[in-house]
Amino acid sequence: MFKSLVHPGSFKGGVHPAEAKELSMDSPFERMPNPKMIYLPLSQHAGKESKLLVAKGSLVKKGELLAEPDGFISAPIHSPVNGAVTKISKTANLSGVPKTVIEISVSEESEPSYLEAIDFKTANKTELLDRIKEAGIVGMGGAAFPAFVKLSPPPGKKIDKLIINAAECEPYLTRDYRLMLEYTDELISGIEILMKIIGVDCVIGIEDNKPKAVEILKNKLGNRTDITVRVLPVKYPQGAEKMLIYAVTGKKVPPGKLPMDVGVVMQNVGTAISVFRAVALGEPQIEAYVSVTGGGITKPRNIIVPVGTPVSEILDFCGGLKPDAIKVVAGGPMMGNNLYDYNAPVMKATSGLLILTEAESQPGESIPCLRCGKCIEVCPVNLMPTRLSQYSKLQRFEDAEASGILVCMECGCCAYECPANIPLVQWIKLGKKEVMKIKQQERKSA
Amino acid sequence: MELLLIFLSAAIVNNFVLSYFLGICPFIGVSNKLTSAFSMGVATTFVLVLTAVVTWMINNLILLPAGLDYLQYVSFILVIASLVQFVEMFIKKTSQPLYRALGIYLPLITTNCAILGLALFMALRDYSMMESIFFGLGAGTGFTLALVIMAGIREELELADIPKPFRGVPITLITAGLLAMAFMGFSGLI
Amino acid sequence: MDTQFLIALATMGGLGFIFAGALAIADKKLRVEENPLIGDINDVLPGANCGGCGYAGCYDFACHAADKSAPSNGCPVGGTETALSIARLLGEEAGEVVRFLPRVLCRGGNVEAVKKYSTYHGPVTCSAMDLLSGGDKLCFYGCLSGGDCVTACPFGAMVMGENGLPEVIESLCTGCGKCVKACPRNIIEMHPANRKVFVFCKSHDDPKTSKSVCSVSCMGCSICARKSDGGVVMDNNLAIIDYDKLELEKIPFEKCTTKAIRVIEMVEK
Amino acid sequence: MSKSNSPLNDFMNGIWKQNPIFKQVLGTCPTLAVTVSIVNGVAMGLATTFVLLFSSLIISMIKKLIPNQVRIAAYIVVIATFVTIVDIVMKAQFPDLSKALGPFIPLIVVNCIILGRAEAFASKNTVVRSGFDALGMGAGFTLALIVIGSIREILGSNKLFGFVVLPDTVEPMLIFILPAGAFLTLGILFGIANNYEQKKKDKEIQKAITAERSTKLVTAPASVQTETEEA
Amino acid sequence: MDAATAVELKNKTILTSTPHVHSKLSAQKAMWLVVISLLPPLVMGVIYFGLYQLVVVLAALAGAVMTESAIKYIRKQKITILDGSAIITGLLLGLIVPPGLNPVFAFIGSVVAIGFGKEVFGGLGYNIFNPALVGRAFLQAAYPVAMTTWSAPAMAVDTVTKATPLSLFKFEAIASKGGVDAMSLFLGNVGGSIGETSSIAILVGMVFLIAMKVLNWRVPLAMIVGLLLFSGIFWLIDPTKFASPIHHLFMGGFMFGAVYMASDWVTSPVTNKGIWIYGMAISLIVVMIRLFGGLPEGVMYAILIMNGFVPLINRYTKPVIFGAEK
Amino acid sequence: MNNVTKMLVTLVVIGAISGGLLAKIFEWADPQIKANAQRETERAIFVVHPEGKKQEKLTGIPDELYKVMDDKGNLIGYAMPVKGNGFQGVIKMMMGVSPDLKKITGLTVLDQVETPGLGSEITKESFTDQFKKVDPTPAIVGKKGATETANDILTITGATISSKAVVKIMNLGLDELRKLKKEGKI
Repeated sequence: MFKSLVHPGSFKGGVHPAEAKELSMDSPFERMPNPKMIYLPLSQHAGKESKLLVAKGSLVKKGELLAEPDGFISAPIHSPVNGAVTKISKTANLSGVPKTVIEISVSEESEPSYLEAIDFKTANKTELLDRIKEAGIVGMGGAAFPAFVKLSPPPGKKIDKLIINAAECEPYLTRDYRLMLEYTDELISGIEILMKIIGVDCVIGIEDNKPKAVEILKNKLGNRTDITVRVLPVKYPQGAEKMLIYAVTGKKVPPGKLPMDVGVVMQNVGTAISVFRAVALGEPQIEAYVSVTGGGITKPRNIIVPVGTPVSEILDFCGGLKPDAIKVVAGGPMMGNNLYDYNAPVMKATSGLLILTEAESQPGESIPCLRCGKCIEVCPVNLMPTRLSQYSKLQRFEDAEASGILVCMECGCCAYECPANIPLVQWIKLGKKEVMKIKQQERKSA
Repeated sequence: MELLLIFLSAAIVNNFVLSYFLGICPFIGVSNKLTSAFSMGVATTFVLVLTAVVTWMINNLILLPAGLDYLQYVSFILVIASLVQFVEMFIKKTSQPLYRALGIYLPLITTNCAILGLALFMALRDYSMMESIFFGLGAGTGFTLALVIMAGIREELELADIPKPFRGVPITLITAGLLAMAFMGFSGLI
Repeated sequence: MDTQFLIALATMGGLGFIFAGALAIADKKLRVEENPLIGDINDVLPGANCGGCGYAGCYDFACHAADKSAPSNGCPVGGTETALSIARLLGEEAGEVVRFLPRVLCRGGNVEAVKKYSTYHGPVTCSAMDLLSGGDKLCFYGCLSGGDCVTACPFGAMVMGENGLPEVIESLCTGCGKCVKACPRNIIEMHPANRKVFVFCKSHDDPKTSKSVCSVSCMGCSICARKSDGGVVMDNNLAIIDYDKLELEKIPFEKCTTKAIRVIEMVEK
Repeated sequence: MSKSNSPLNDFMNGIWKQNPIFKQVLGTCPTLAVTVSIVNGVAMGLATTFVLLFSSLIISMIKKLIPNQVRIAAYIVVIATFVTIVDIVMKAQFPDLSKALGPFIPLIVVNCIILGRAEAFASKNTVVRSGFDALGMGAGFTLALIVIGSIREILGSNKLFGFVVLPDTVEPMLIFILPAGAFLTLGILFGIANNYEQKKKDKEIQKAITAERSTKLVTAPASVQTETEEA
Repeated sequence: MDAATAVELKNKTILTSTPHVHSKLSAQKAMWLVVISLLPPLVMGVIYFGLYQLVVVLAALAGAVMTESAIKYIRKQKITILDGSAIITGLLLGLIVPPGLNPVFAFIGSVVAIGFGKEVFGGLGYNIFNPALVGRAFLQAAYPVAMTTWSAPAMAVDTVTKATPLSLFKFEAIASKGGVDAMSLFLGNVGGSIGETSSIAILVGMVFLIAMKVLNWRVPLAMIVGLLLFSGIFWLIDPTKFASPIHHLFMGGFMFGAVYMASDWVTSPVTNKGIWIYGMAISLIVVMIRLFGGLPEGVMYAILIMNGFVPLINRYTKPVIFGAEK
Repeated sequence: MNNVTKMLVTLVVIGAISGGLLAKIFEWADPQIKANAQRETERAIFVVHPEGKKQEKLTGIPDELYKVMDDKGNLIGYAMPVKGNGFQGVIKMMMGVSPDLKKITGLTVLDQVETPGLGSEITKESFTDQFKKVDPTPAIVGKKGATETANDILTITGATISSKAVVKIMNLGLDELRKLKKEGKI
């Protein structure tokens, strides 16, 4: 009934954190000199860890395949540098879970061993798809879902729209913005490849705080009708999959369903560019485009580094931390992972490194819920975060599941807004984990 | 109109639980879960109405004509005890799901003073058959209302950091006290 | 005899007759059979509804025990006495109830375990800390010191020691196993009370890493495995005791530099 | 076990260990309703004790004769009979008290204490033990009523046993003789009782903890122990 | 990383869950904003009823703060006076008692408000009923005479009687025409509790709180709409017998209740739909009690009763999960 | 003896014993209970007619009404039990009036469940004695704050409703008496 009152193309709820994009939005991408050591985790994507193909002592070339996918949802890993494998161990990746890591000592640049370039205008659908798979391209939106999986929907699903996520709704981050400004042609070609694969039209969803990017895209696209730009109001999490689909198509992805269930495939700006490079240049996904920003870093900037570069090197490259930095985050401020080990490597889907000061992050003691209802008001998927977190705290996981805890996408709006400073997202994540565990057990016993 | 007033009076203004202290045991015992509170309320309301009818008949057709009003307690409670047992057996036989939902509370109803209280109030106030039924219905509704509010609050309180000695019965009593205080606002309404 | 007296007599007698009759008929017509054993068994159970037996509360266990789908010694809380009572009710002899106790198989307390650069801010429960790669400690396998097991214990038999490691108060422990389920790191295990030798570490880290994160970890040197003829086996950098083949004398306790493999002993003061 | 079977023990049980109000949460309705003053509390307590005693005696006497299906009905008729006797006698001999206790005398019938004890104790034990148990329960109930009654009377009307005990300048808090005050008073008393029990339990646990800590060591077996270990 | 940075970071950086940024409105700040917003009604109360009212308010404040500290001390918890919540409770209670009340009573009321209304449930965030109203209802039941003795505003030009407009209207059947004009009701130049008479001061507080995003504007709006609706119906039926909706709006503690009491975060529903139901229901009960009940004013009881219903309202106004609607 | 018969016999026997026992006890207590009630009524009658020495229940009218005489047997007034709804429940009172119904001789509250300490103040003499002074024709009026005419009764602070209920009940009782007088029944 009230639909008409809502800003067209927007969802209910959401928050408006300080955008803080000005810190790095005007610095063009710089290529950082190669580090001495590269730490390459075998699990840089959603799904199974890849299968190792090299051993300690192997000499590897830039672009060489080091690990192959293990199962359908998995991706290959290529060497981002020339060098020698010095060690294969289990250490923490960015999310702090012990995973297999290949350590490579970097040697001189020489001729990379890339894949063969393909002319995407003449290549057929399967060739293109295979290339995306071979190049190990993962979604750059955050979840790092292997790109080709999304691009090959099961037979029954009819896809009618490709959406390019250029919203970049996370505050601070400017990677996608810079990519759109500096790699506009690559982006458009990448989109064309994606469109060719799934055979549909494309909409680029972009927040209206990036007028320059909108302008340049509109200029380049001219009067094209197959690729259009949709400008959306600034509101976090406008770039969340479900929210963006709703904004562009008006369709709501039901709980437990995927975008393809409503006929949509969504890819990130960065993904589209990687796709282009993999196809047109034969370059596997071995480089990360990262915004290094926040009030706690001396020189905020956007950089290009080989995947596997340790965070500490990047921090040094950016002038080191300011004395009032208290937090290093991989990803955006709303959903990124807090780092504690600065030797952790940058991964394929790492979009930013954020160094926050106390004034920015405002950590505070949490007090009991005051039932102000703000979390419910801002929840974009209409959950009751306070309830969910309480259930999870009291280990009432059945109640939590019944209240829809699995629908939560951990966007963090609730915890951002919570005046009582309750770590709602942490509790909900815990609840989700336990609910999944219980469900798995049920499935096993059934 | 008169009947409606009797109903409202018993349900809200002179709520059995909150102002007459009738039915406190189940009020404390069964108000920890909303679903069971509601079931208990419905079962009690049912028995209340049934009791209203049967005790009215016994009182007005047997005891009063024979001048045996001192036998009220004995005969009323006999009626109630047997009725409750009968209803329990009946539900158990006819519908297992209903029994599981309501039946387990039925034995508690015998000693629910709300029932005997109702029968005695009716006799005291000379209610007609119709009035008695509405009175029973009102009392039952009031009981259910109090029980359901309490259950809602208690489910909420499960999440609260209540000082340990006050968990369970004490906090229920205190909450009931505060509710009773709030319901004082209705006094004089009818 | 006056009439008043007789009327009263007759009224009450009559009412008694009517209701007894009604109930008698109802009893005949509406009877539903239920195994009387269920009630009897339920009576002898402790009634803590702790779920240690694996059923949803004491009554549920009674239902299952009555039709013998649960063993008579299935109640870990009640112990031998309850088991015997149930067995007697069921007309069978109870098997020997072996007492199980939880053992905390990590000794990386606040002193031994190495801390991270960052201090953890957030709810102090193991499960919540586990999500953030484990609170303050660097080890991925060890005790988080959040006390989830302490909260989970319904009998107050778990206490958090000064060093940030939980301790089991054996005299209060009923062996219900709730602490085992509560531990997100799976370092608490149930063992027969008379079992005394354990490897107090769960870390699969390679020797270098495990040495760098904790001073009492099992580094996977495998000396004990080599000397104990199958009593200890190695699994991915961690020594695992095979209790069927264990011979206490063969374990080279003195060779274990981190003292990860140890014996629990009761010493009178 | 033999000690707990003694009649004295049965009696003492009711006073605190199984106090009908604070431990078993039985008979809350009359507790809340009549405790506006001590006198009422005492009267109610005595009346209840009387009914409890006689119905327990009778029920434990006839328990074997009653078929299970009419057990409750038969018990409750016995109870109701004694309640009626109390009521009639009170009306005849103590009309004022009868007026004050009003409709709550008949409700003794459904006081869960009585049927509860009949079910839980009298129907399983000998006449003598049932008698002592009933007396104990009655005494526990009466004591509880006196405590609650005195608090409510002092706070609510500045009086004790009907005599003014506090100076006039202290205005009585009327709420304590209203229903809401009854709930609050009982709630607080209940909390205090729980607190007492809790403390006792905590002490026991603490005892077990200290006892155990002094004896437990994690070490290599004594035979191969090479160095002293921390406790 | 160079060693200097590492050493610097050690023991200084923190590890938390997402999100890593946070809105500026903390609970503590919100509480103090409420305290500030209570100043206009307090000032008006002192202007109308005299400086003595400060003593009453301070007694209530002292009761609240001392009780909270004592209980926190006994429970061995952190003493949380600085979060402002006990101060709000004390201040609120002080403002809703009759002017000239014995400060001892105000103190007792605050003790009960914090003790029974809040701490017994576990303290801030866990209470079911609005603590200040619990204290007020307790006083009303404990000292009914003192709590219904109203002194006239000292500054009033046309001192009517000692009675409040509400009780005039209730017991003397002085409806809108004969009694008090709407303007003095609006300004607060009438009998009533210390802080509740001046609607204009309350409106100032309301605008401030809404602007600071502390107050959910739906609460007062729902209540006002409900009140105008329900009292309007009766007024239309018989304008000589029932007071006009405007009078109802500004009479007694309605505005104060709508802005400061019903809107309390902890004791109001968490969903916006729930808030509409809650607000309208409060108004319905207020109108019923005012028009037909035994008491002249029912705002306090109406809010307390609906506080009791809040858990149920929350449960049945759960929002429909995104994408799950059919 | 099978179970059904056993059930029947048990309940019948218990019921009969109970009935019989109670009948006997009631028989013993009944006169005393009646006497108590009688004494109560009489006490009330003489409270509202302090000079009264004898009383007699009037028959032949639908209402309960007592004639009160002094020791010489002269009619000094009537006493009438009246009742009606108060704030919380029924208020029962005994009201005494002069033979010409122009003057109230006294009032005492027999039974009430008003709010303790507030509405229950209506039982206090400070309240009931006011009625002796007022003019009951045409009707008594309850006033808050201050009395103005001879018909006014000062209501109790905080218990306006209870006070007004008493006034209302009195007026109804007086009307009833006036009606009886008019009809010549008294």
